[in-house]
Amino acid sequence: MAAKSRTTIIPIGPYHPLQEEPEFFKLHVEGEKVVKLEIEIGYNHRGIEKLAEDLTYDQVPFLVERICGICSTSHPFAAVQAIEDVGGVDVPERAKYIRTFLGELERIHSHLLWLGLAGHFLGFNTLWMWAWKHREPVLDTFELITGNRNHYAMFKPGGVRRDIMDEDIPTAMRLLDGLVRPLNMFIKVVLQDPVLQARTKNVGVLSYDDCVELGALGPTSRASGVPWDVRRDHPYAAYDKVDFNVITTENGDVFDKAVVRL
Amino acid sequence: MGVIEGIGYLAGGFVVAAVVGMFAHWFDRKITARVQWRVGPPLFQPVYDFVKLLAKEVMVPEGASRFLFLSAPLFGLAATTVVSALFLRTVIFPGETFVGDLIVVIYLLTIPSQAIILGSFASANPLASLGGSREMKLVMSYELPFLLVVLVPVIKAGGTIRLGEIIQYQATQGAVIASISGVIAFVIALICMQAKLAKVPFDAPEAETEIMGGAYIEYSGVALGLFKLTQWMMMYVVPLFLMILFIGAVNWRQSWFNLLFAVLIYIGILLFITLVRNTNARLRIDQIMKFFWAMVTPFAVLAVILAFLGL
Amino acid sequence: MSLKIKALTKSIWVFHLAASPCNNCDIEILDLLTPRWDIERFGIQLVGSVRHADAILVTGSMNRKAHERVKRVISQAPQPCFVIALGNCACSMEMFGASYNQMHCLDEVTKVHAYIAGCPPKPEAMIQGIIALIEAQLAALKK
Amino acid sequence: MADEVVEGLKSKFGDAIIDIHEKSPDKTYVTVAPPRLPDVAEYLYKDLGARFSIASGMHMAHGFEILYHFALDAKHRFINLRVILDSEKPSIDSCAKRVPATEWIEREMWELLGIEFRGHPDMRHLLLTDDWPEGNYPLRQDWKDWREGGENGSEK
Repeated sequence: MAAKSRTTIIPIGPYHPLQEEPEFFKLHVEGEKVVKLEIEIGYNHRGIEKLAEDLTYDQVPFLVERICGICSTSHPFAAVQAIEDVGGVDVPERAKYIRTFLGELERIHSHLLWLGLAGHFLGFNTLWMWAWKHREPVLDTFELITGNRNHYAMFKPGGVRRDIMDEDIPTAMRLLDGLVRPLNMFIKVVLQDPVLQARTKNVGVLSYDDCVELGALGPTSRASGVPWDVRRDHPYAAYDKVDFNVITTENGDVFDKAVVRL
Repeated sequence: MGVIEGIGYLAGGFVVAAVVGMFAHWFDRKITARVQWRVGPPLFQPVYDFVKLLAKEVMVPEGASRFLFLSAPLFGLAATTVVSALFLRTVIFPGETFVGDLIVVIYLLTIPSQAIILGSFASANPLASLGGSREMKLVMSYELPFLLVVLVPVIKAGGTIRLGEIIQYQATQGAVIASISGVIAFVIALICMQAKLAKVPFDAPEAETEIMGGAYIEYSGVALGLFKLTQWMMMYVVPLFLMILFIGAVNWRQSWFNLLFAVLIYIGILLFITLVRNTNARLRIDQIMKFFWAMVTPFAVLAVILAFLGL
Repeated sequence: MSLKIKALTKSIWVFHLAASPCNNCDIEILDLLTPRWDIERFGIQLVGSVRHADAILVTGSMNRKAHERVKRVISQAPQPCFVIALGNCACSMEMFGASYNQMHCLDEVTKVHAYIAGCPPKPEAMIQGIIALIEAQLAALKK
Repeated sequence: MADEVVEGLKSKFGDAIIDIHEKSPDKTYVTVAPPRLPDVAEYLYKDLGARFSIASGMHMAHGFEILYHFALDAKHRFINLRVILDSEKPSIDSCAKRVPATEWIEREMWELLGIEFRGHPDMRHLLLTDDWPEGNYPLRQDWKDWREGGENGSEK
């Protein structure tokens, strides 16, 4: 292939500092430009579906919590709702709000984590450190409410396993109030830093059509202009009772993905 | 100059550069940590790191050229040591330098980069060769403006290419930096230095998170230790070079305060390097080239023209 | 020898090897570097290439596909190099042991120098584990 | 509003629509005759502008059941296409050429459940190792792991 096209193959992974999870990418590059990509996944496949078949409905939330460590509310959230749906169980109002609260708290921590890692990958370690510094109060709140920093084990078919104590509320409020200023600061820093813009604008563009064709979801699709947020369009728990904006952007490049997450 | 004297200068240059370089590396990490709300490593951390690397096993990757792979770090280290020895002599006896040492220093300062390129291609790893090719592009981007701005003090000092004369000129006529062309040239030199030391935003060749340390990816043990040491010594040599060219502050013969002043300026330059690297993201290599050729080089030309006009 | 090990204990460069984890341990490892814990105080740094590593932190339960890769990566590390099993999955495969895609536990494949249990271990526990490893090495020197 | 889509499907595909089940106002399960599935999927994707979210396959008592989940953004509802395949030799035409997003999930269903997708452009192992033994599909109900004396493909 060498004579005709000038592509070189760069293997990335399965173990590479860029990735938190083992995956294998074969990049076909021409100079510094990626022209083709082959993906090999499955380094994380642990057969959770099969394992779950052996468990009782009450054990499954603990197992599915371990699908993903960064999003350890979303999978049990879905699992308990499926179980409740099958069993026709009504969930108390307060439990719905607690679930929503946990889900949103996790969103904050996950987006800060994303921002930090994005900075880290761009060689901007200060952004990483700062984002993760301000992520700690979120984890503290989790620890206060659920007893663990990650893998909260809060979800249970029919409700939640622990209530939020009245004594804990002022502390949690104080921790979360302290987040507002740093978050605004991040919005300013990321959206205005010229070097960050130079690195992320018009890079990795996922157009609206491609996004629909490939079935991308979540913040990635919102960055490409798909106005879809399951919290708004298909509300569960208490999402129909709380107010929030769904942010979509048009370009679908890395910069827009950051905008959507902030 | 006798052989023994020469060896003495080399040894002295090596020790000074190693000690100051290790300090500079520690300083860099410490300031980085402070900027990032952290405490940072202890003072002797670079020493521990280096000793540890000496004790580690050296692995030569399969398919690599053994000789080139292992000798590449030595080239870089040797070149840096010679430069450091030259500076030592220049600083101690500004009057006794040989003609053209400025050119020699400029050439020697590119050798660590060549060593990195050599080592990365010798290690037969696709990511390393990517790092090597980026290093090459980086060298191509910053060398031209760097050479141009080096011309400014040369022109000012009446066309001499002896470091000693440049220092003596500045001792009598005032620092080069105290003129318009000097200021422009110094700023450009600082930018080029950032690239020469491969610090963010110009660290594309060794981008830790993109190409896993690039050229260094396959190195381990002593070889890696020598590369790291070279890198640290460069953090002493390059700022000192700029100080000699533009400030001339190392003229301790006039008064001992000058020495203190020089140390302060050196720390100031280190601080500048560290702060710049901590408040910026890494640029892509094509952006770096564009930046140097389209933005920095014209200013460098301007500085040279201004120097000719005597400004 | 003693100087070597002493320098090693003061400057541990860590390579992080994710063998089908749920990511949580990995995130907590990165947490160790961030302002609250800042293990750079002890000279511990995260490195990108296994050739620079003094300690390999293995997280996750190592499935069939990751198995070969883990063995290969560990064999590429220059000696002396410690292998640390981080989290319940790496220590004992925890709840994934029965799965069809699991083969061996980490310590059946390679020598493990330290086990840090927890799901995920708290950062404090990780620091304690690393210190225990260092102390064990220093104690072995004195003998 | 809900019924526009369903009526459209009915009138366009007639006999191919076996059953329609309205689970909730925004979720509809449409059972489709397996041979017509790619046509229905393409109609939803191309003509109605639905997004393909995911497919799920199950081994049930009455055979293999595959659900293709489509989301209609504009109308805020989900259409789930259900096909039921024979348990002895499950086989269906692949949608991957017409709805590209289904490519990976079909590969996964093939390797875990053993459903054959005819005309799939790139049928390789997705999650399991490449040397996984053939005819060994772990998510089938009659699959036995090594503890029960079954074949697991491992040297254990």
